[in-house]
Amino acid sequence: MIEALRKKAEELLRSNTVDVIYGYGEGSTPERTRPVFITKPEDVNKLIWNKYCVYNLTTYLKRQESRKLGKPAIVVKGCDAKTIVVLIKESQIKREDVYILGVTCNGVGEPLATKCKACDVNTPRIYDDLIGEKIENKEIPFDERYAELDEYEKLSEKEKWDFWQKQFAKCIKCYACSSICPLCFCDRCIVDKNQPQWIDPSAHPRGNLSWNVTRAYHLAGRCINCEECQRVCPADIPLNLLNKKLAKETEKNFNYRSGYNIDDELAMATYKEDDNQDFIK
Amino acid sequence: MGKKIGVFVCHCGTNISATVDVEKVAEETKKNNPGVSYTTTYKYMCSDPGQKLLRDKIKEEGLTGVVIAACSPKMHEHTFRNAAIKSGLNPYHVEISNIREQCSWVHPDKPVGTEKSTDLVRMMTEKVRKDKSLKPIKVHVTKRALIIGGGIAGIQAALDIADGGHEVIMVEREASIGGHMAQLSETFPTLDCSQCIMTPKMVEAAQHDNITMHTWSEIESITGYLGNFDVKIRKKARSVDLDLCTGCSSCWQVCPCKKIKSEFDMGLANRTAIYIPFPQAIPSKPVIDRENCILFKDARKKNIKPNDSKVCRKCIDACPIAPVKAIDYNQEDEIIDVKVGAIIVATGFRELEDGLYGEYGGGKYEDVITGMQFERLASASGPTDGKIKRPSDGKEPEIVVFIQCVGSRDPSKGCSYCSKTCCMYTAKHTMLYKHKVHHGHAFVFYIDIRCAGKGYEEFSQRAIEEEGATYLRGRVSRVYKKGDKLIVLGADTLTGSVVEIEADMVVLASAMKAQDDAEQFAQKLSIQYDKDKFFSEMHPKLKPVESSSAGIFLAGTCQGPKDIPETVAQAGAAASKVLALLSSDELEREPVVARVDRQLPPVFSTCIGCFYCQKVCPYSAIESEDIKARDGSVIKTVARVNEGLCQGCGLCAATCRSKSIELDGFNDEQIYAEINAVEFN
Amino acid sequence: MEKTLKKENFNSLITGLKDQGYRTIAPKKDNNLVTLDEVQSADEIHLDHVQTNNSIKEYFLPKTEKILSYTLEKNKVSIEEPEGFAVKSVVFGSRPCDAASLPIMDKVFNWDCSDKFWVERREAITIVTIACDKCDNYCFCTSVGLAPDSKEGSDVLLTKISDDEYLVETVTEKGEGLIKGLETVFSDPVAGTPDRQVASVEKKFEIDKIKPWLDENFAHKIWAEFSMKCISCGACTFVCPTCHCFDIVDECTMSKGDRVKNWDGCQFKMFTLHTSGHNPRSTQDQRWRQRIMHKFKYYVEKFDNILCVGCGRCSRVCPADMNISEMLEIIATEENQKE
Amino acid sequence: MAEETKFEPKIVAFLCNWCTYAGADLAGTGRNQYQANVRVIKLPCTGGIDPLFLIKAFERGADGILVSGCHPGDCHYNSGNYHARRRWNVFRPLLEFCGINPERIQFSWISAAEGGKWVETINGVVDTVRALGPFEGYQKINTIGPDASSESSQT
Repeated sequence: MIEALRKKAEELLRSNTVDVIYGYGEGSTPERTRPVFITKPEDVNKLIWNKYCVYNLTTYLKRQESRKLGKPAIVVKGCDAKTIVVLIKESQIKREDVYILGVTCNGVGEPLATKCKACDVNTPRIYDDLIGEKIENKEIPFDERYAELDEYEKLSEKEKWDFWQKQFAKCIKCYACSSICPLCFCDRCIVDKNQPQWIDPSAHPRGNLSWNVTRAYHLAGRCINCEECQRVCPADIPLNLLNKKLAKETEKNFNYRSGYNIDDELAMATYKEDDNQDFIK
Repeated sequence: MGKKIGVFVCHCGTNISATVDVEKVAEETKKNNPGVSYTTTYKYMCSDPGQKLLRDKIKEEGLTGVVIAACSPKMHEHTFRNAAIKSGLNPYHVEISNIREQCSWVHPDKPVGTEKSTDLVRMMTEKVRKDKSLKPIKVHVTKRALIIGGGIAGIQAALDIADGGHEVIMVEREASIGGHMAQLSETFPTLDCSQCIMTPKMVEAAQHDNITMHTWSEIESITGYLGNFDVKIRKKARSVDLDLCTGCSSCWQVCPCKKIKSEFDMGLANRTAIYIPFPQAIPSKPVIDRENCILFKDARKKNIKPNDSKVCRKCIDACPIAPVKAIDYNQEDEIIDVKVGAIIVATGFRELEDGLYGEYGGGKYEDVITGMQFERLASASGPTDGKIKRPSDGKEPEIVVFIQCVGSRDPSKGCSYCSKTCCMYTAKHTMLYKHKVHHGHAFVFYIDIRCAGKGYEEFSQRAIEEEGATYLRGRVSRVYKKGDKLIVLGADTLTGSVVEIEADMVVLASAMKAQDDAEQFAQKLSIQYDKDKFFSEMHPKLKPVESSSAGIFLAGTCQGPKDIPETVAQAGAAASKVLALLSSDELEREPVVARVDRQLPPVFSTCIGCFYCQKVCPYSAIESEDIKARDGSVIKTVARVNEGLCQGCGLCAATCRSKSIELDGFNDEQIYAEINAVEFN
Repeated sequence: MEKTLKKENFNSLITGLKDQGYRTIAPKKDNNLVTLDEVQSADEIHLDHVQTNNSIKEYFLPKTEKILSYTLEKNKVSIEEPEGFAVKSVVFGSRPCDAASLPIMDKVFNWDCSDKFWVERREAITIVTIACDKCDNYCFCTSVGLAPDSKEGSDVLLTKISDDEYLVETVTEKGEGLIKGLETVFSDPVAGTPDRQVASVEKKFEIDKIKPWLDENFAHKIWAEFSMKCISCGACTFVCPTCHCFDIVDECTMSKGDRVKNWDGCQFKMFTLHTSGHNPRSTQDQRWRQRIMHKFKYYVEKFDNILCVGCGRCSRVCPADMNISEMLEIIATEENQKE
Repeated sequence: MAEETKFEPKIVAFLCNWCTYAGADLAGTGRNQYQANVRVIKLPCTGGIDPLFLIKAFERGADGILVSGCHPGDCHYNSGNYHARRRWNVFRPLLEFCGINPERIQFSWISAAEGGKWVETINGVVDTVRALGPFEGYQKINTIGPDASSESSQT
């Protein structure tokens, strides 16, 4: 598979189809990989593919530094590919401006990342080239996909509050969660707006609650659950639980799954007359 | 730098002061609220002396912000803002604190009311500190209206506007104006001949100095906004020069293609390939039906210019116009640009396709016809010269079954709504039939008879009582053919019996549906439409003729089923809205509009161009703007609000994740200040 | 003064400290992380780790701290200064690299003015370090002139000498005072050379090679190449024991507020954004360069110290596997080749 | 017990200008009394209410919040309330997931004609929140100061 990837990458660079390949390379330790940016055909051997390729490289589509390298081909797993669907729908990129090197994937991370446990995109749903043997994508039932939430949803109100307060208290407001997120692409994040300052920038419990809730809310109907926020959090806050909760609500209420269908209307930019209103008096 | 705020607490007689200690509110406000430099109380702030007090104090005290603690802003916000203008203060620095409807009248306990009033006033003084001067938005108005659709709605509106002294451009996609009304025989509830009342209006419109008519034309695109629409009209190639042609009829008399179903006669008669849709057509000049004309067919097959085809040139040869013939086979579509200030959409309806009711033999049996087909049969200018003859064999039908609610009120066929006109026209049909076939018998299957309208109930009663139509309450389950009869199987739910009628002809009161292309058309205009693809009015009660886009109005059945008087009334209403709009050179709009952040380079805007705002905006007021470098390259694409279209709801602002859009008058800082001043902790 | 401390006596140590009014901060395991956190008993202390997730800096320069509060009355502002922020504490079991960061930062916090929050906390907190008995690939203290058993910045240094015993060396008077107050907990060392269990941290580069290269290579292409993968999150600066940038904001309601000091980091795009919209460090290569330059050139020039203790946290935590020692190795190699 | 009965919940209501605000006015015109615990913030449309407003209201000490606008189909701006409803459909469960009792944020459709419903709703919200008691969780984190700084929050 690596060979096929390198060969394709070389071909794309030689034919000037793309200017740069965003891919995975060897990292500091054997258990780590790191993003690499290959601009010369002779460097394609730096590309690797293994179970440690957890990053969602599409985040580099929002970074001016990498965008300056020219038209990219991006190595994406099925989960990462969903990001590109959202980016197109949210006018951040045009389909023709990115070459998608889809890789089939049986799961990454050691131990296996939670996102992989209920994966239904082993083969990306959007790609220009597919690297690796096509894997039949499974249909996973709703409950199973959100099973991770069960133990938290059944907590009492106080237990929930205490659990999250403890988690949010650890937040140091480094914003790694939003920096890594390929869909947190605002030039000026709401937390950086200080006239008025809706979200207190301090890493105290109040500021941390409003930040973490708002971050999650701003990804409602958008997050594709790549879990990068959670992976990078230096304070080990299970941020993805919040995102997943919102994904669940979005699917339950609006029958919408982000990144699955390029023709769907964005869940939070549309409505249906018969949307749920059980809770409205 | 800081604002000097004056707070005026109104007693409202005793309406407020009975349960709110107004003096204390003023005192606390003066003592505690930052920026407040003057407070007073007054018996009746809205009275002339009260307003004078406000005006005087603004000047004397040099106030730059005002809070009136009084009744609901719905009552006197306007009054006090106008008073401020007279003292040279921008009215948007004046806010109302509602301490009457929402405090003194509902909280009898004085200390409680006083405390709440003090809070409410504090919230408003904080908001006022963040208020900014806003200038009314002035929009230039092009004094010309566009009317899309040349049916009765369009014609009525065009005449009203034209009579009001403004130019009207009318666009009709068919070869003649007239629409459905021109097809009708007689009209309920008076049974006057439709043509007799319609044709004069058509002529009047055609001859009106202020009306420019484009038939055989369609809207290519509409851009712009209230007062300033840019319209592209596609004048489809007619193949006949309207200036040269005299409508002498020589051409269509010689046309060899005579077997084309006439759309005007609902397929009950034929027409030629070069034709006028009906004798009273306006313009009464022909058009070549390029689909069916053998010359054009030949040219398409050979891939040559039409004029190079020699298959048939009978019409051009017959054309007496010289030296240049009025017929031009090579004529092409032409796009013309017009600027208008307002638009009336009057694109009408279509009748439900008859094939949809297979169980009634619709589209299968010739003698199962639709309501519109019956109109043509009954029309003196129709294919049978007004004699009721059934299509299959021309026999006079002795028993006719009319089935109501065909399509209407039938969600399984995709229309859950009532088509509103069918009860009346079916009653009319039974009368016309009885007038023409005295010995005939009419049966009507109905669900409910809905005849709400002046003279309507009497009319339908007349059909039953005087004309002897048999009304059966129930639905027809099936119509099938037996010999030359149509067997109608139905239920009479009032007697609980099954009814079987041997009919000679069946007339389906088919539903009124939105035009097939209504959805695409609405998108072209950026107006909203409902689940049935009828165009949506801005407000179902209070703005029934306004579309969701400012400056675009609705008339007639494109908005929903309605009959002629209602259509004419709505057209008149739309016309009066347009006239009001065109009466001034500039429109002034309340400046409560959204604004997308703009900054100096290199930031330009904090907007990142995700265009969620554009997707949620009910008014299509969000445009995209390319911010370009000097070399023309695009630096970033961001949102921009079209002030002409924005109605100030703030949806975009709440949708924007980075808060790069704010609503003037309710901007982020103002709302924040209000919430901040709640000050519970 | 040398003593030994048995692991079984940890509990009496903590209790003893508590009795004397100390708060104890020690490595504690919470889920996947080992963090320096307040502990109540020795059972909570976790020592089987290479490095704590958070650095010791948090206890001297908290991630967020109120520096004053104010009340706004109509035409009057009353200010209240915070008190009680310097809590008498012992940091027990931090690493020598962390301890070494403190004297380095003393310089900047006592430079043009003396930062009372820093200074008072420095006085109130005693540092009992445990020498590293293990390390990982990210550790590079030996490359920046320190060692897994450096005494730099510690008041007391503990070194493992057997599975259940530590050698206790006092480094400062403050440390000595602490030990003296708890004599029963400690034992006298057995004669002979104890078997100090100290990790061996590989030296990755010659620190002397770094500054000369930096002096010459402000515009080198490596800055952009190396930082291409950086996502500007700034996690590196927050976990770093020597990064000390902070931002001051007012958080207020209508009538009262707090002036709050929060960590900030040079890797954020907004860090240097001017009101005008101009940003002197608008791209990541400039910001990455700043981080390296500040640590290995500017701070050296100003305070004669490298602003790095080789703890490796930044590289461990980096979402994109930016590795600082790798960068420094490249620099040292380049400098070598020049000669 | 005496302490408890003394607790008066603080409610912030975000109302749309066209329906619920007018409904509240109507309640006034009809002199329909209700509990005085509510402070109203008027916006053009519920569609313009950002969830940040609600968070900020809690930060400023609200024990409960009411968000109210036009009934579906009645929105002055056609679809503002529909979009708002979508937001609440996700925001409400999110807060609940974080341990905030959903009864503390209530939603209603109250038309300009429903003065009675306004009274009922407000009394309902006040009573519900009174029963829930002060929003202690939030009040605790609203306190800025050394007790809320990183050091103690770690524990």
